[in-house]
Amino acid sequence: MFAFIIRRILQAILVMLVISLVGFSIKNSIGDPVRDLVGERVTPKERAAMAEKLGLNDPFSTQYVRFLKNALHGDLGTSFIYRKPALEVILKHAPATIELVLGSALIIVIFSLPLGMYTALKPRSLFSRFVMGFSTLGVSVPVFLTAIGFIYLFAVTWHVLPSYGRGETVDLFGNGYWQTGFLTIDGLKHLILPCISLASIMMPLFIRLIRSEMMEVLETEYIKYARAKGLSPMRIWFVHAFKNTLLPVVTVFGIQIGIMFAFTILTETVFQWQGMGFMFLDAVQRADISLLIAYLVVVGSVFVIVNTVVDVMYGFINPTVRVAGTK
Amino acid sequence: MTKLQKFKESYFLYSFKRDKVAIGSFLILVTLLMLAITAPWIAPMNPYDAENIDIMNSEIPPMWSEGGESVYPLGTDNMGRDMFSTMLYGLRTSMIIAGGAVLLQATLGILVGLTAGYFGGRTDAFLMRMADIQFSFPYLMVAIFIGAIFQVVFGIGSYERLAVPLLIVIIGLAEWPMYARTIRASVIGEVNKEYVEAARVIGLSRPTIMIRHVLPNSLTSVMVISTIQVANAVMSEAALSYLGLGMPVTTPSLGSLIRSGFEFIFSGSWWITVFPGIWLILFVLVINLLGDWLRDVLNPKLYKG
Amino acid sequence: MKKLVLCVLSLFLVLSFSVGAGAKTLKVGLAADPVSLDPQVQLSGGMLQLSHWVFDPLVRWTQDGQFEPRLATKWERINEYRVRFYLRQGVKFHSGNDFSAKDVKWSFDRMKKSVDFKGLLEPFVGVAVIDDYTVDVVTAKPYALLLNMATYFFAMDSEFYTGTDENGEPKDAIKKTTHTFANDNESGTGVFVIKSYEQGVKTVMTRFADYWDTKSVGNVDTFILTPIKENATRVAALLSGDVDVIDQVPPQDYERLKSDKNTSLVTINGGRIITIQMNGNRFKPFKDARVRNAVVYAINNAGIVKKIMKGTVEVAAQQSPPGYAGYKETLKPRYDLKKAKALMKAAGYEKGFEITMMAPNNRYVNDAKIAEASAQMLAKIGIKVNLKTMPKAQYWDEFDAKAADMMMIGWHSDTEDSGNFSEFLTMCYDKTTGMGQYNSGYCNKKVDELTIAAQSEIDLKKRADMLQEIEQILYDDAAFVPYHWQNHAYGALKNVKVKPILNSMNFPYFGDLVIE
Amino acid sequence: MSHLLEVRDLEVKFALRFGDITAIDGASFKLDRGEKLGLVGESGAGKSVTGFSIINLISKPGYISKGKVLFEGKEISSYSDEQMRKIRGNSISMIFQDPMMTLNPVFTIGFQMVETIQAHRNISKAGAEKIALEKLKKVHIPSPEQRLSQYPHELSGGMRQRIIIAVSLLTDPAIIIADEPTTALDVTIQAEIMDLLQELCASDNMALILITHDLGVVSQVTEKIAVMYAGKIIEYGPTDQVVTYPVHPYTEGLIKSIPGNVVNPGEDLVQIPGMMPTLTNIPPGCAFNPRCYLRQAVCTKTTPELKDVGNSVMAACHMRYKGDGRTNQ
Repeated sequence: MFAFIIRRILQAILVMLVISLVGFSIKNSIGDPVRDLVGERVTPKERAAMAEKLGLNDPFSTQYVRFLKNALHGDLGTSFIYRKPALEVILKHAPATIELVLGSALIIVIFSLPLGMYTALKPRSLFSRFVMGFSTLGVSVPVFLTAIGFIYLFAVTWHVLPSYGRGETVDLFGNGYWQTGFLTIDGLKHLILPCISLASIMMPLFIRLIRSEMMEVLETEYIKYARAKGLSPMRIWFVHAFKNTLLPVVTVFGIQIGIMFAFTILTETVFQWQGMGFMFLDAVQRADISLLIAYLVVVGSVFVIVNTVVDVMYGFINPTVRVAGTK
Repeated sequence: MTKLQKFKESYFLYSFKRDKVAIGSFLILVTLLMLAITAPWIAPMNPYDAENIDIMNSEIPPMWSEGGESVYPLGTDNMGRDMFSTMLYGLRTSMIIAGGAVLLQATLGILVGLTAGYFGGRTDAFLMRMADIQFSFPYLMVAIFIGAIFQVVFGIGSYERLAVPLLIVIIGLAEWPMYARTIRASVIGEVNKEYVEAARVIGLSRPTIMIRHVLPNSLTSVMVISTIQVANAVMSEAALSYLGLGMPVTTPSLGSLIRSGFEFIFSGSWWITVFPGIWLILFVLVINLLGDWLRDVLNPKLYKG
Repeated sequence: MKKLVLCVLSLFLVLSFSVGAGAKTLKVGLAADPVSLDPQVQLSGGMLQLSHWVFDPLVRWTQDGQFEPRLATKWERINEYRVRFYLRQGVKFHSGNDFSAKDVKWSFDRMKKSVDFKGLLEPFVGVAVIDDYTVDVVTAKPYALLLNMATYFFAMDSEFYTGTDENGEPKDAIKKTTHTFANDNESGTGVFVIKSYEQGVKTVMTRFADYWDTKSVGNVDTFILTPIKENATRVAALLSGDVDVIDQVPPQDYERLKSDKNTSLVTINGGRIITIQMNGNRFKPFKDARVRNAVVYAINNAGIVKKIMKGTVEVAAQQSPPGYAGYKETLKPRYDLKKAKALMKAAGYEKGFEITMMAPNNRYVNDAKIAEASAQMLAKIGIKVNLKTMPKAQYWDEFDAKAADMMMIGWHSDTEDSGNFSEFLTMCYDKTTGMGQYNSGYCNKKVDELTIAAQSEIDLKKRADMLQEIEQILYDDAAFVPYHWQNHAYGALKNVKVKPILNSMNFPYFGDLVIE
Repeated sequence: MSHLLEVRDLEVKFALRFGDITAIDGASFKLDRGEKLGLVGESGAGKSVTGFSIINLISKPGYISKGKVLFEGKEISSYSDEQMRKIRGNSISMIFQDPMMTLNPVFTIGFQMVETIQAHRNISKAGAEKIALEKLKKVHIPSPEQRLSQYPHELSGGMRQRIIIAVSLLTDPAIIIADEPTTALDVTIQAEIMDLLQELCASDNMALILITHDLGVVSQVTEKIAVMYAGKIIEYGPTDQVVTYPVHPYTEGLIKSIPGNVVNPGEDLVQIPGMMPTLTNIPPGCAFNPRCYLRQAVCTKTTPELKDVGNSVMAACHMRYKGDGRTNQ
């Protein structure tokens, strides 16, 4: 186990190096960051001077080596538009996304597990057909339409839920990093629509996945044997079939959580939710390349971490795959 | 027995004929495909030809509403394009992009996933970290990057002509890890099973084992992902359009139509939002329904009796 | 546990704040929020808006284009080079310091060092302190637009910004990409004091208790500013009542806001000309004035205004909006397809040609749609347009590289004067002087001469003639395709009287806002 | 006195989308306490389905369409699933074919044993573990304490089958149905497992239904034998009688094809020509007729019934009904 983690850390470092290298090589395609920092009337000469001062004109290798040197000290560069260390900017935006993802993950788990299992156990029932149809519909509607549709109904027409933003937040640790919306009524109200919108695209995926995996498991010999042993249906479904169903689901769930964490761009944009995706889009639109590179590196590490955690978890649930002893 | 006869007597066709939803979905999909293919002939106008469009005809409501005109059965969009024609052309463009992109994703992803899952060890670690790297670059970044290279190589003049293959490459490249991870997971589950051992013992080559034996057993997950990925590809393209990195504004796809629908949701011109929305939902819905059915049929465990 | 108690306590605190007795709270959703608290760090609309809330200028524009005394109570021209300003007495900064002449001089000197403002301040020599409440503003050449420029003279608290901060950096440093004292702290004389400022998230301001302008009818005590980038979301936020005022209402939603029983729409002329330029250096036929004219004749800008801008803006045929010195009434929009075709034929391009066009898609109101409609219209005279639209971050690079045959550019005169348009858009591009910085190809020496001459002409009649002559030349040459002057569209709840505080400069004076 | 188990005229159908097909067509047999019955036939003959239908555990589209299963005189074939559950794994246990697939891979052996006991007895976990340990010892598993905390994949195939046998013993059942218990195992282990089963039946006075395609095994273990072909029992009687003097040509063919156990040593091994028909296209008349060397016109027209042919043997063959017809050999 220990060796496994060490190996993963080494791999993660390599991944980060490659990501930063690729990030550096494409950063010139994003746009000129100086443009967003000055008024439109500032002359090209002044702009060139600024670019020079920011080190944007240095040769590629100089810039990259400088970045690596600073990165060794935990400094991933300074965001141009926020005028703060890029890592700090990212860390301050992360809680918003984490809470959003947490909220929708909760919704997904609460609904997709029972619904997925039910549709697998009673595939021909009317309710199952309804659930499947509805989930198919859910996948088919683009998230920004779902989101604006929700806003249209719940905020504009019925005035029951807020239309944008995070509402009242509380500083969780008193250091300004983690602003949480979970502790205020207003914050929770603001979470509802974004969470449901985000869940609406992911949930159908999980209902289907759980359903199909469960159906496969139900066909196995060991389930038949469990019945031959005289176990109750409840026990067969919720103990024997459930755990085996969970294996592939956990993998996909882990990956999806990672994706949601990094790329809930559309949902966050529509709800003006100040998270990672929102920040990313802002950085792209304003060509904040140093923030972008830091973002890529952080997201890369998140994926490595998520995958490692998923693999480890997979090993815990599935005794036949022991991560440490992979052949 | 000829292939045709074989097909006629197959379980595949049999179960298809028994399933009303499958038949319905299939018919709708075929209709949509036909409409898309024949769009240039059946559409009342060519919305991709700037010469046909007049801004002065914009936002005309559907023909049955007040102020509607029979020339534009479903009304016109905000640029004066006939909604009906634009939806046909847009569907065509989106189908090509989504189909191509998913094919590319699946091919890349399956190849990588199979290799990683089957060989394990270093190969696995290497390929999966590659996937992680790719995952870390959202399609937005890929789009900006490839778009920039493209512009240098081909010049902006040809953008309109080459936008479709470009988008296929962008969306295809951006999302292959989705397949790779899933296939790998199911391959790891399968590889230790005895039939693989058996196949290895009787001396089948590795590619044969992987493609003939392991892959079919992972197909369930591929089916599930693919149907969703087709929808995703359409949506990704819409998102790229929104950022000005998708189809050129002059040749809207279904995605860009939906995107304009988003802008018009509060305006009175509901048809700009509603029709393309229904159109896309219909398209994705029948794909998903067919996918569901196909999965049930292809899954050998479910019909052995 | 302790933390939880703290959380709950702070929650109560927050709640009790927001329901203060009788206090009027204004919630505003803007498309963008100020990038800094330093009024001199960047010359952009958002920063100037903030400056008007937190700082005060010597004079400011009124809705009808007049000057209104603010920190200067009156002014007089001493001679060709010198205007004397008499300053208001008894004005306090947010820090409690008293405002006086030294602050005006200090602020001016600092502004001179700002990359963004130094170009604007080129005609000026400096500010001379006459006594505690009198200053002279001195120019190098006779300068007709001195008062216009005085609207940029915001007073910063010289004492407050002097010294070094906790990092040992001078407090008056102007830096865009790193932390400075001025970026995060303020002391102005303005009506609002910054309570909290989190860039991109929220800015909270409260009314300055010692504000000098006690006659202001404004009754906003707390002013909460949130950026809402997405147009549809911003409109939704207003419709749902989550905010009281929004800016940049997209034209397609005008009707909705007008017809909704809770909201109202206010549009006000903005004076930003939207044009598409033709680059004769890239694409030879555009060197021919007949071809350029054909293009202008082919484009139905009135149609675009009617359909895309929903008829709320004025169709343009020249750079200067009505009311500007250079505005020439006789220049009318020309849309004549027949004439356009004839011109194409005369130039030898009866069969048309193929060109490239680029436009941003998030810079101007409906920018991509305008470009797309133009492409449609050009198709009718046989010009096949390959259009590419992109976000502004990438667009500026393309524009600087003049990457397409036709490129969109909009311009708002910093000085509220016609000459400024020519200096940036239509004078021949000159790397050394920086003139014609946003001109992608047109060049006419006569325009250059006239523009330069007009800069130092203080006889307003003569000057207007010169500026109008420029417009006539540009018109005849079809130097660019004029579309319209973009306006400012605000949406507000019915009880929020936003109309009186707006002006064509797009500086909403929320200090004077009345909420019923 | 009633028999321990009696199957009367059992018919099982599979409801496929094509229409119903008959998997078991009128099977009847009896079993007494401590008795061992062998169900023999090629794969697809319906022997496994017969085994599963006793505890009403036929896979989904299958159902019992006719006939009865009586256990201790009670008609359990009409029991509800809940009632049936009390019999499954309790009075009647099953041993599945492939020990690799039978145990749930994600639970420990101990978990899977304890839950079985607890499903039928009101007993504490510790008490259940004690029983489990005792049964593991009974099936001669080395270091049984360790096994309880192990996962199935950590054990070999033979070991797993022993564990499954131990699981089937947990509730001291009256009958064990063993469905090809040794097919998936090595030959040496096969013998061990069979010995174990025999030993357990003798010591606990349990009845055994041994489902197998291997006549050789059956002839060594069981007292009675039922030979199945295409869903029908075609010969039924005492093992030594059937094996020594097979009546039905199919049984005869089966016996001749067993190496090392031929009736007359030195004789060539004989193969039955052709293949068993699939359930969807059973030929009219006697299902075996296309492969039968005795075939006459009647065989292709009417289906032979299972009739007493003497010596307690019953057989279904038109050609062998009259008197002692074994002269043909």
